[in-house]
Amino acid sequence: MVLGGGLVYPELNFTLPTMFVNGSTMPDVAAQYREMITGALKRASELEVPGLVVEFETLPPMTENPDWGMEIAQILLDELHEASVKHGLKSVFRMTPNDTREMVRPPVMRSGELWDNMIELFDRSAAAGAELLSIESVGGKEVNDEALQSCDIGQVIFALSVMGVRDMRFLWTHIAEIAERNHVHAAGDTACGFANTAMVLAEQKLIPRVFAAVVRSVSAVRSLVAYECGAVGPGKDCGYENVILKAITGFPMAMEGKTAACAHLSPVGNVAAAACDTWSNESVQNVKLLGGMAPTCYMEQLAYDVRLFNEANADGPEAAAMLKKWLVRSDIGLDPQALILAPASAVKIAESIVSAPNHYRAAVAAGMTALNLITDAYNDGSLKVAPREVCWLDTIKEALEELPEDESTFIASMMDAVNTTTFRPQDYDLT
Amino acid sequence: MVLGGGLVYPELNFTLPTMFVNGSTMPDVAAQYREMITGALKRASELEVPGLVVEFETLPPMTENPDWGMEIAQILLDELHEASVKHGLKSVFRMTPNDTREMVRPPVMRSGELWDNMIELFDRSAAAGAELLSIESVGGKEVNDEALQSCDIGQVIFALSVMGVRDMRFLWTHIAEIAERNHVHAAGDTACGFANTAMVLAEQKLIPRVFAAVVRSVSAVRSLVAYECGAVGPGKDCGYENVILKAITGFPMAMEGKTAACAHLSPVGNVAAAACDTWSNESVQNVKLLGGMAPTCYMEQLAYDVRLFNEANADGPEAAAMLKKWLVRSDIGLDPQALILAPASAVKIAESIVSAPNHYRAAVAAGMTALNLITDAYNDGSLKVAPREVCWLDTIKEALEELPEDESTFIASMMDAVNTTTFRPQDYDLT
Amino acid sequence: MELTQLTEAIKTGNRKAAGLLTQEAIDAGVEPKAILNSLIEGMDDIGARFQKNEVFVPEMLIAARAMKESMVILEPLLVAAGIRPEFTALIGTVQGDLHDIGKNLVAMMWKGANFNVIDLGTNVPPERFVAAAREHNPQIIGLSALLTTTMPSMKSTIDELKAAGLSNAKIVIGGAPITQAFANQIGADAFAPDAASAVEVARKLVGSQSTAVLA
Amino acid sequence: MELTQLTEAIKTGNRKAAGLLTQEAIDAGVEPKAILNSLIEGMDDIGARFQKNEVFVPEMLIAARAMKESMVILEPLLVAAGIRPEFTALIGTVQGDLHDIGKNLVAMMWKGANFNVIDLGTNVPPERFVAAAREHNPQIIGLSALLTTTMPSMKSTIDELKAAGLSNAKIVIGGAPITQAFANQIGADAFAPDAASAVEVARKLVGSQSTAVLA
Ligand SMILES: [Zn+2]
Ligand SMILES: [Zn+2]
Ligand SMILES: [Zn+2]
Repeated sequence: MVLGGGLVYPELNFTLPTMFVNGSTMPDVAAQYREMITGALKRASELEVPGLVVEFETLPPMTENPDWGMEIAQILLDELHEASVKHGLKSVFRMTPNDTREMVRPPVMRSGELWDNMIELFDRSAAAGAELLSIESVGGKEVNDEALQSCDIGQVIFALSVMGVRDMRFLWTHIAEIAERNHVHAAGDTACGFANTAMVLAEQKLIPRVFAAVVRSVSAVRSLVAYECGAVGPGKDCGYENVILKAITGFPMAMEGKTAACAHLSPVGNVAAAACDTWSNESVQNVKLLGGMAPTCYMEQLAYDVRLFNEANADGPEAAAMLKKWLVRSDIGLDPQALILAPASAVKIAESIVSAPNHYRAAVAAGMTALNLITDAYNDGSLKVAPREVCWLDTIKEALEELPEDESTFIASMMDAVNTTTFRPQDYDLT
Repeated sequence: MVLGGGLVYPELNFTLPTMFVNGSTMPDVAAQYREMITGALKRASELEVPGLVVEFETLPPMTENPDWGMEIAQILLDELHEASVKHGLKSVFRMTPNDTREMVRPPVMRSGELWDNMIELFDRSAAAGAELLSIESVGGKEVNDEALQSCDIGQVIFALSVMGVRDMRFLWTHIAEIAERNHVHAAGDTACGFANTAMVLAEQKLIPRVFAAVVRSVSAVRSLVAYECGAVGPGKDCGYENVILKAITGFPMAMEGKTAACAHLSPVGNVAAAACDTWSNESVQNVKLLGGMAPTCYMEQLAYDVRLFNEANADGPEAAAMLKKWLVRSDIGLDPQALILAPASAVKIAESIVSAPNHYRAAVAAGMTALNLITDAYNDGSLKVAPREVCWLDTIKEALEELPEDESTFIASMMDAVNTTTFRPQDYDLT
Repeated sequence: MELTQLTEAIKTGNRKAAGLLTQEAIDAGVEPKAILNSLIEGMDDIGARFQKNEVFVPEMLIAARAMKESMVILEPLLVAAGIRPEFTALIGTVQGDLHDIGKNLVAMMWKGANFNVIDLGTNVPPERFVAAAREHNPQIIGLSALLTTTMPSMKSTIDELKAAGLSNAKIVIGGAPITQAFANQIGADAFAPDAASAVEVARKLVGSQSTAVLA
Repeated sequence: MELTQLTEAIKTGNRKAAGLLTQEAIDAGVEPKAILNSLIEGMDDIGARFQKNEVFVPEMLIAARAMKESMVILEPLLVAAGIRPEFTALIGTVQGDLHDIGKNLVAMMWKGANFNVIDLGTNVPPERFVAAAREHNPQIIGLSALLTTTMPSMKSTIDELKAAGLSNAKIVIGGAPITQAFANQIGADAFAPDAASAVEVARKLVGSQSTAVLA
């Protein structure tokens, strides 16, 4: 199975229904995962998918107790192996330990029991055969959460391009080392806790969509660090910024869109498919639908989505480009985030990132490029922007323009502005 | 909103989670439907769907008690009206009373309290503004259920083209009269209880896929009767035979495929989209997914599916044909039912139906055409048929060839062969 | 005489041969129990192939019909010898629900597993389950539902069976919207996800040792 | 002096003007209660526009900050006059769950509705809810969870609050995987589907007559 070789594969992720995860429930937890994986693999075989990525994104107690995480990982690996032997189903296993470092506040990012257990889980799962290692890392979220609520783009840039970048550099150096030692792949990260939070808040009309779109663009600078440290893709599914990272790195990327509605609604249901190497449902609980357990139903939906992509690809680059054109055009007139995640926009944002002298300036440039793309499209009538959002185009622009040229000046001013009690500055080399 | 005018619309249907429907639970039932419709309409507005069909397929107690059915219908109609006024959301309401005549065994098909209440519900909902009237009618199921289990194609043809046709002629004459009187549309029926049952049994590996495919083809003869009696489409979503009926009548058709995985798995997830005028999720329970209540999540998925279809259509007939080619090609090599539901196959089956002298011969011809399409594709290597199914190609062919030319001879022999205690012959003019 | 031919007749669903060979065996003085076992062996074979998805329901059905043809001849001798099915199973689709096929398949599978199966049909109110349970004393009661709105009828039925003191029969439930969690919640003894597994589930519940006691 | 200017300063989130105008009003001898009401009127206006999706959270926040600027000056006078928030609300994300934002938004909305809000943060074990409820005697307790695997912690928390005899506080729950049905099941008094509705829900629970008692 070659990811990024032209063929698109489904990538399935699933999670528990309402239940506790603890020592006494672990037999039930294991039974749930066994039910989910066997049902999904049965359907994947029946539909003759060309191959499959299965992601196991752990729940916090499974990272805190690596034995529990490994028990489930081993069940999944065993079932994947059995499906391969019995039905010739090709598959790849992605292990995504939940980043538990924020279980204490302020988070301890670089040491301690939480860190040790998380790293242990990466290491043991890689040794057990997890071919892809991923994480939704959280460094910088301490500041980003507040910054989103006040729509303060300067603070978002601080959270992402200063705090996030420094944390990811530390974390991904470790993950890359684990991957290398175990002969598996450091895959990639996602700005889930940052840009997806913004996107979901915007869907709920709590913050402007144009702001969420700019946050997405900025978030690429942070997620890029994984690849700077040795990750090779596919970047994690919920990282919608992956399309920008693909333009920079050329690495394959997991994407998700409409078929992840089970996990969250989004304004980018089709456009997100235009650059995917695997196509994911993000995560679905093990609840019963009339058609079967929800993971099985979503397996089927992904399988058919992917068949369509691959049929277009099979007709050559022009045909593939035509399908992508429709996927893109379907969304980009209705939402600013859809617009900036179109491959053509992503290339422009990527260019602005790689031409910048440092991560901070790259973040500012990415934000400005996104904002200009949105403003131009709004002005030429090709993008709808809700009346209540229009003033935000100027607000964000002014805020971006006011940011200093120099990174250390920026950091100093931000350390004054943000709530520094929510994080440990030493964990971000900020002392 | 013009159905069948080129633009494809989403068609949403939803149903209750696990709960009783009775006098004391009706307030809860109403609250459930209100929650489902408001969530779905909110999302449809946000995603700016070009228009929407909402289907209300009643549960048995709501047909037995027309007041209950009307209470829910009115809630849905009111919410559709409000979404139209507030958000400019265009919509059409499809009313599908559950066919309760089989509540007694053998069913009383043409009179009695069950019949009266069902007809009353049609009439009152049409008067209240249900623009489309549909039903999953069940006449002939008494024999078809057994025929499927023994894979007896002769008995299936008796159930569909003799019993089913006669019942539908009676029933749809009434529905068409109600529609005309209320200035609404008799939309169409579906062979759900016949051909979908076969398809689902085949998915569960209980009967051969090739048999289920032949049943589908034959079922078109029965579902066609609605249009012979005055229905004008769009035919009901779960009638996968609609593609054949569209080839015959030219009327618009509702179709469902991958995005109906919530309701049942199928081998025709993409190919079913190639001829759709509305695109449906069949039915999803009101359960919570992480992204929202399931009806809202499926509303989003349908909206994006439909956007893609409409983008291709917007690029003209050649572009539309290209997308359809991919949708068709994605499925037809893997499953015989997918093969015979490809538009090109459907045209051939349609031709064999319209050239036949009567419904019975049309059913035999439809079955034989489907079987020949499957056999040819298997022989030229373009269709996979599981080894255990190959012998069934001959078995079904021989059975079809042995059927008499003359309808009355056929009926006489079948009245000897089938279990005549399961139905009332007088309700099918068989005495 | 050789009973392998009879076993073969069952396996291939050759009804005529099954009848003839059964009569032949009786005439040759073969023990009724030995004849029964040869039938069971045939059903066992086709049942195993069905479970492995090698054959379909219709093949199971014609084997069952061939077996029935034999049993018509054999049964009086078995009764006379006091040989009868070890277990009785009651089955029905619960009140408000009209779905037949799933229930019928389970009934067929249970018959194949040598259960004496009493099929109450569809839309069966709790009181009819109770009355039938009183009459037939089943070890197994199977409840089927295909609608989310008739699932609660399963609970009512179980409640009434228990209230009537009929809780020594094990209750197994199934149908498209049913899950193990729901089975636990309403106090069912087991959940059968499909017809093929219904036999295993039922056997486990009655503690039957035989892996394939078919008749 | 005219308090409409102060109301306007709150509505537009003009923090500086809010502070200056508050001091001016006090100096001019305006009743503290009248000043408070003008602030409430400003928050009421922005709150209503927020509910109608005309403005966003950041606009709510800067209005709240302007209000806070006024309150720093006004509060000592209110305290002296015995005027204080009518209701106290406790809020936290339950044990095992680290999600902040939803909980923070509800806290912000409740503060805007003149509740005295005590925010216990995230990953809050039941015993901390119990201790805080004993200390602050809230009328409302809000529990947030975003993981299906921390939803059961809501039940544990409610159970412990009830066991501790703290059942006169009304409990409202919310978060992405939560439903009304779950709220009923675990004995919560209410379910708030989103931050905007959390105010309405809380007001209903405490039986507050005011449609917008904001401070
Ligand atoms: Zn994520
Ligand atoms: Zn149907
Ligand atoms: Zn339907």
